[in-house]
Amino acid sequence: MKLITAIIRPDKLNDVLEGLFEIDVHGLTITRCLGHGGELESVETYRGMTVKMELTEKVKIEIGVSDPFVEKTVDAIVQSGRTGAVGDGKVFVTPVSDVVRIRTGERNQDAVTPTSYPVSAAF
Amino acid sequence: MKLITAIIRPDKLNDVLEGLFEIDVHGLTITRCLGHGGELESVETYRGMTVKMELTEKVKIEIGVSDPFVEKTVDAIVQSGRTGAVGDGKVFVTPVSDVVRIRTGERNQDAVTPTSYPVSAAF
Amino acid sequence: MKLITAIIRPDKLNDVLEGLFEIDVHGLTITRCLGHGGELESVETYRGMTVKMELTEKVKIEIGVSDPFVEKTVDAIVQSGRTGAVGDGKVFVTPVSDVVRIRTGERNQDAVTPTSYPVSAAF
Amino acid sequence: MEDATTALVATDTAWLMVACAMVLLMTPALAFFYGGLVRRKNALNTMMMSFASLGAVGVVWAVVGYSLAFAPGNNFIGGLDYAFLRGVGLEAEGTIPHLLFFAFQGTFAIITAALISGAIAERMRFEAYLAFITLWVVAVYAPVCHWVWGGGWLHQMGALDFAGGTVVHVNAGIAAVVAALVVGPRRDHGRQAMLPHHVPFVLLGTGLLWFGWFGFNAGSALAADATAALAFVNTLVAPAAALVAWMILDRVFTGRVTAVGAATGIVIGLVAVTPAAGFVSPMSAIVLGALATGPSYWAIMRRSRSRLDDSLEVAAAHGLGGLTGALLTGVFATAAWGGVDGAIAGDWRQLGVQTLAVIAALVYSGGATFVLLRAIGAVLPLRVEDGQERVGLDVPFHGEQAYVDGDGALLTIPRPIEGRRLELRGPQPVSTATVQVSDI
Amino acid sequence: MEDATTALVATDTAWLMVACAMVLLMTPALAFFYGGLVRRKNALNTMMMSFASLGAVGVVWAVVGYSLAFAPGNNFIGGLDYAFLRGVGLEAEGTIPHLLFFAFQGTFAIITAALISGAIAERMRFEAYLAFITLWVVAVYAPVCHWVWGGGWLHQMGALDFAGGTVVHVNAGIAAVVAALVVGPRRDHGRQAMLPHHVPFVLLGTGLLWFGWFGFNAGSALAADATAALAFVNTLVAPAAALVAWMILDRVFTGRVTAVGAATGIVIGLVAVTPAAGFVSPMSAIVLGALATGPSYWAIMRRSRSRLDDSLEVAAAHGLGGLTGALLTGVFATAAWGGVDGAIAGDWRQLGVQTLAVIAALVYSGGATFVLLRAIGAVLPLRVEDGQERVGLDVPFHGEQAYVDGDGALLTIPRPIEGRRLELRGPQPVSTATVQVSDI
Amino acid sequence: MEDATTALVATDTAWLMVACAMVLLMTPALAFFYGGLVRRKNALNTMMMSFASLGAVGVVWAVVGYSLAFAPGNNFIGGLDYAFLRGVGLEAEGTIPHLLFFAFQGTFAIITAALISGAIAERMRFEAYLAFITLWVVAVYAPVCHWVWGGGWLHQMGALDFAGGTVVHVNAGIAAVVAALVVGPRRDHGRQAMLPHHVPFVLLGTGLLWFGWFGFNAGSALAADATAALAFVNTLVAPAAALVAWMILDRVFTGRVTAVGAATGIVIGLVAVTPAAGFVSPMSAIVLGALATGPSYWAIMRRSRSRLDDSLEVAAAHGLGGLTGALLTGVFATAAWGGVDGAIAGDWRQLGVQTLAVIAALVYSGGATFVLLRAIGAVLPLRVEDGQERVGLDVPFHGEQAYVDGDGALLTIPRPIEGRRLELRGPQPVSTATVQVSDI
Ligand SMILES: Nc1ncnc2c1ncn2[C@@H]1O[C@H](COP(=O)(O)OP(=O)(O)O)[C@@H](O)[C@H]1O
Ligand SMILES: Nc1ncnc2c1ncn2[C@@H]1O[C@H](COP(=O)(O)OP(=O)(O)O)[C@@H](O)[C@H]1O
Ligand SMILES: Nc1ncnc2c1ncn2[C@@H]1O[C@H](COP(=O)(O)OP(=O)(O)O)[C@@H](O)[C@H]1O
Repeated sequence: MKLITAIIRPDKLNDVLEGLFEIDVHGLTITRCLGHGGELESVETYRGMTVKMELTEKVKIEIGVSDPFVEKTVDAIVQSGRTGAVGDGKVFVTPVSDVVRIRTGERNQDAVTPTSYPVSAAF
Repeated sequence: MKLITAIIRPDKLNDVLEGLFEIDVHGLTITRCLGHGGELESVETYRGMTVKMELTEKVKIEIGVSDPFVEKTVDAIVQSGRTGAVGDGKVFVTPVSDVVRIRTGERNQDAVTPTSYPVSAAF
Repeated sequence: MKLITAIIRPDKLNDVLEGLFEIDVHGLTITRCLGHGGELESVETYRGMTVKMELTEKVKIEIGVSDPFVEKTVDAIVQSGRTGAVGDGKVFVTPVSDVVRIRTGERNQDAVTPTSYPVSAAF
Repeated sequence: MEDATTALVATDTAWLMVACAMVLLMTPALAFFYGGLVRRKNALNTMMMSFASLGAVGVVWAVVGYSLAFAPGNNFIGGLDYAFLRGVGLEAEGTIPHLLFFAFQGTFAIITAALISGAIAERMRFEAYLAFITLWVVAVYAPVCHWVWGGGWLHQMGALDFAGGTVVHVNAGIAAVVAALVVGPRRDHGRQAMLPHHVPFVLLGTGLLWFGWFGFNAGSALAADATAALAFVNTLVAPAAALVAWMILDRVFTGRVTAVGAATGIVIGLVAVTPAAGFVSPMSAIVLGALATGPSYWAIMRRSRSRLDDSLEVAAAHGLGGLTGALLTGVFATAAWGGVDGAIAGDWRQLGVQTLAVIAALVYSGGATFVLLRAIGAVLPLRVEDGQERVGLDVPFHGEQAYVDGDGALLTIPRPIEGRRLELRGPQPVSTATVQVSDI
Repeated sequence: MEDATTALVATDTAWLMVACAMVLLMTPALAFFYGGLVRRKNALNTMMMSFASLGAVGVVWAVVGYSLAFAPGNNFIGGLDYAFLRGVGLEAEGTIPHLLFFAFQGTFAIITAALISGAIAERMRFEAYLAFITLWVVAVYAPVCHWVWGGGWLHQMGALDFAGGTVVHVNAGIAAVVAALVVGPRRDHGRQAMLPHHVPFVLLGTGLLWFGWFGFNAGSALAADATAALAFVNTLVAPAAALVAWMILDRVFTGRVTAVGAATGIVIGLVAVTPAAGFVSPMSAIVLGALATGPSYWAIMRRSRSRLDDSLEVAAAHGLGGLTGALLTGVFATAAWGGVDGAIAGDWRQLGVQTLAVIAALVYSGGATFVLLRAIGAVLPLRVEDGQERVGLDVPFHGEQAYVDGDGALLTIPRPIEGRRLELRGPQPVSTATVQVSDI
Repeated sequence: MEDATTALVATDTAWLMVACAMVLLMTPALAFFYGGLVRRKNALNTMMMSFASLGAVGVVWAVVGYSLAFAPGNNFIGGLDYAFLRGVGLEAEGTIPHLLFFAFQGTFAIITAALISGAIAERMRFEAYLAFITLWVVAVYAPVCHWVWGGGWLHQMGALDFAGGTVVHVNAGIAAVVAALVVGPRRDHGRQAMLPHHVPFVLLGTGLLWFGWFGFNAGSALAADATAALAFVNTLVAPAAALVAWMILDRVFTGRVTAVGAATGIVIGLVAVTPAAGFVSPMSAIVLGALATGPSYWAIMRRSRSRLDDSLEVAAAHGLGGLTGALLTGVFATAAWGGVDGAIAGDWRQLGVQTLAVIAALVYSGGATFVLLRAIGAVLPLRVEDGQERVGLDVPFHGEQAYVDGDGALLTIPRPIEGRRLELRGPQPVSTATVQVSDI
């Protein structure tokens, strides 16, 4: 069980979502955030004050996946989120020791493996 | 030492907070986020454009707890955050290798175990 | 490889950023969030309704660093983010099993060690 | 209304056009006042309740409302002579074109109906609301308006209502209470803190309301004369005094001068001076504005702890404010300033008449609103479903959100990539492997 | 324009000042209407396109635009007698000071130019846009205005355009189509859902537009007379009817009454009644307002699926709305209400004239706008770079964001801490260790 | 002020009512202009500083301010004859009701006081601010107003100030500088970038200010005559020119046309034309508007690097803009356009008088404001505590936030669940185990 955390460009979000849906990753959580990296920061001016904006808008995607699917998921993100310019972002994979579904209380792999994914409900 | 990350419904947030306060969990951080899961997405219309909103509003709660309290905390979240309908969310438990309190620089278990919780200050 | 997650005060953000830039940490992601801890909650009033705001505004910083730099980074955050009053926040260090740079697809330590940091571009 | 032999006066026409435009602006202003007070997820629904009144009430007023209020009729209701604006043309009605008088009165009907929406915000079905306000203007507003301004029985008894303390505010206020009771409280009422999502919008609404209210009160003189100027000045000083009084009350009782409170204070000052505007001296208006905050402040502090979920305080602000204003008109009015002598000038009779007018409005409007809502409720559900209330009314009823980032919004019109996705999404065998991933 | 021997009338002066201020307010209102409809990252750019028109067009109108439209000239264009406001003073023009007439017309030019910006929102370079509207007012607006209102050939043929259905709305609408085609669609058009980032701003803009439109239409009577009152009342009832019609269409076709739709409906009602305001009865205005929603509704539903990226529906709302209104003026006008007899009153000739006027505006404005944009495009790039479009136009062109938290914003003026940082940041040897950290 | 024998003129009454309503709207507009410029955490406090002026100054103006400014008195201050509006009725003052004149002047006092709040935004205690503006209107505004408009010494010397360049803008501008110095800079001044949290609100405020300013300037003619029309037209063209000039300056010096800059440019154009509006030709107004941007642009660019934390540039925009306008009035005024001949018309004397008037206002207002603030500071702390400044003034002083989600907001009135929680929260033995969890 792993948690994949990807930082991507906001304007690539819909592409990444489609990339993930295509490989049938449907459980995910996203958060708006700001990032600093190798990108050129933008300069803004307000009434004589010149300001360097060190942070650029980004989106964070968090996806919990079972181990065998980590590769596939990371690949999907990397492919659909790439523009080739500095600032495309990073993917971090971190270990997860436990997962619980709040609705049912199901835990861990148990909570995950046997249930059949409700295709119709998901769309 | 574990980090518990729960994704819940925004309208259950206050219930979950109360549930956590009751078992004396008082340190936590929450973030507004958007989730995609088994929920039916909503359809919106803007001037002839029909749009499927694939993401629903969620709230993420992050709580660092010492190992013996993981169970209790997860249970509290599951119980107070449940509605029974698809979309209640997930709880992820991830390992933490180190914790520091910025105010004092205290570290790790050391930073955690001996200090007495200032009940009056907290409320 | 570790992921450092720090919760700090919003008004210390710029100080912390400068502290990090000084030790040449340039890759990071921040998110606005709300925290509950030992701080006194504020009371607000709306037309006869008295409300306790249990959450205070905070900022979360996430930084992926290679193992030898964890200490240095945590120290920088602790020093630049401290005010000494309750509510300064916490730093969590969590293990990372894999890192990928979306732009290039480079992975892991490989993706990290050899590339020379483009100093001029970054500023 | 009878004397149509007078001639048009250009100045009065100009002034009434301006006043009418100002009153029209009050309904969008109300949309912001109310919209800022609700939670984000209901912002558009709340604003649309005001905006929809511009359409629904605007049209029904032309069709039949105006006629029932102002066409020759009996003591209780006007006739149908003016239905579909028959016979309403550019000839003088007083000193302004009859059509302009119709329009000016129409903007009053529009905002009165919209006022009620504050009581049932965040939970009433939009269709039921539309049906309600349309019928309410015909069945409740038009008759009460006829009583007081259209030559009906209260008019004949000499009730003073310069610009609508009774017709507009008491009328809407009691209807609001009834509507809140019939529709029932929000599911979170008394359990969760439901906070204003956008206080600057409340202030914006307040600023525009005050601006428009000059047209409302001073325009009600129906001429650009000294009476209009008096009403105008009173509309400046009374809310100023009410604002000061409210800030003091707030500071004393909660320790802090809230912005929502300041907005509320201004509105209450405006409401209270409405019936009195052309009848009292400015110093009386200052006192009246300050005094009127008392009952409303008390009511708002109590209401939030009660079971009555008059969500945006229509009853306390408009109902009670209008009532206080109407009664104080009977106290402060003097013949010297254009009214008749009231209690302070030594004649208590006027106070009696004012009280009667208020009671009549309370009883009739309360009763008729109840019957109307029950009747509509028998045909259409009045109330949204629980799930809709939970996610907010904006998406289920309007298919929109007030503030959108566009994250995760996918176009559903056919296009290359969409075609590919649609195909993926038909029912298909699902391997357990796939399931593992997506089903965590 | 010729008869300057009449005397000033104070009432008309007062009314026109008010009307002119109201029309001026429409341009900021448009900024909010448009600004709310775009994505957050382009909010300021979109608003600035309207605000900039207040400056650029305001000045060019005084310098030469007014003269070309209204100075004595030939059938197609005015002369230069009034350039730099020479000879435009406080003497009476009709019954109001000539300068006031100039100002009133100026506010029309300003908003007409600003209307076009909706078609090229989110992708046109700001400098190119400024050049475009400045020249457009001189080369397109002034002549068309001269034809219809300045004594030109359409005026002589008897075309009816009370307040600008053809001059303002058809004119801006076709220019919008051409501009959208020449500048090209946004890169995300048809691929991504581009949602309005702030619907309450759209409603705010709508409310203020409606308010201002009373000045626009009723002010166009140029006097505070019965005609003004008629135009005024029609400006109240037509949009009310259009709003109701739009809500019904929305409910029937999409199942939900959208707020953006309601705003659009109101604007279309206002647009459609503009040419007719002083010529038709209020009941006709109600019908006209309701009818006009049909074509525009249909066009908006189709447009979003087409390749034409008229981003904020200028053509469908203003172009088509104005066209429908102009033609329906030929249908509903009657001599009894101040116009000439139209089709319903039995005379089809006026409909022919109206059609001709619309066609003339379409052809000339379309063609001239095309030439103008091509000419500007030969000198300046019309379109932003791809990267700028991706991050939004606010930061690259205005150096600002609409809504800012200030996170990560560092002052760059010299100060102690900054000095320290600057020194850090010069080129310096980078150890691999450092690299390891920062380069993850 | 002396001649009260003239008769009421209905047209002037109508126009002044409208103008007064428009000026009133400027104060809420200012609330948005200023509110958008501050950081989110101080948005309500900043807005409330303007709104509170509507109450506090509105009332004190009726009680004593008006009398000190306009009642018969000596050369330096009016008497107390009109205190509590004694003797201020509906009789004619000029051609309008005396009360209406009082109200019109009241709206000027209200906004002048509110203007100052921009200089001490984000750090002054609300109570101290309320005390300050209330006393300032009595001790500073009323006398200066008396000098220029109430028959005082500057009036007698022939100083020209059509609508308040000196009385309103120079006066508020210098008071702003003094207030910023006495209260001291914000703790983050010069250390952190403090960015406008909501630029669209700045634009909204600007649009509404411009609209209201027509009432401010053209209303100051106190009649609907040709002078009013001239002032009106100048209020259209001068800010248009200033906007163009500012956009050019911005483009040249920072490379980008900022929206905050555009808003600032418009306001400076409006400020600068205020003293000149009824005295100069429109072409002069265009030049004046454009010229006036120079000094203010320069001052704003310098100020942000200085130690003077005049946070929202009151001095640069209003003080300097008003000063430039007042002096240029002495340059551009001509007898032909209703003023007296100024420098360009060959008479330099008027420029001397203008300079003297400005200096007098600077000296008196600066000095008296200083004394006043020191006096208040001796009784009440002027400045918020450091911690309050850090978290923002909205919660500590108003108990509210501008934009709320409601996350983590718990009701504190007694209710079942609350009861349970309260009991939990009393002092109780805390096991270390508990501590482990909660104390990470
Ligand atoms: N070490 C890091 N830890 C956390 N987030 C990072 C890190 N490095 C980069 N990021 C995130 O990824 C974004 C893009 O990184 P950047 O270095 O600019 O581009 P690239 O990955 O294309 O080299 C940053 O804006 C930031 O949000
Ligand atoms: N694999 C996952 N990784 C991260 N977040 C998830 C994942 N699955 C679900 N979520 C989050 O949990 C929310 C609810 O999940 P969903 O599958 O809709 O409901 P349920 O848990 O009731 O089956 C989602 O909106 C999303 O935010
Ligand atoms: N156990 C925890 N898990 C997650 N976040 C925490 C935890 N404890 C504290 N925080 C975050 O740190 C912030 C400050 O913590 P607090 O206990 O108030 O202050 P201090 O660290 O100075 O004792 C909180 O507002 C919260 O956002």
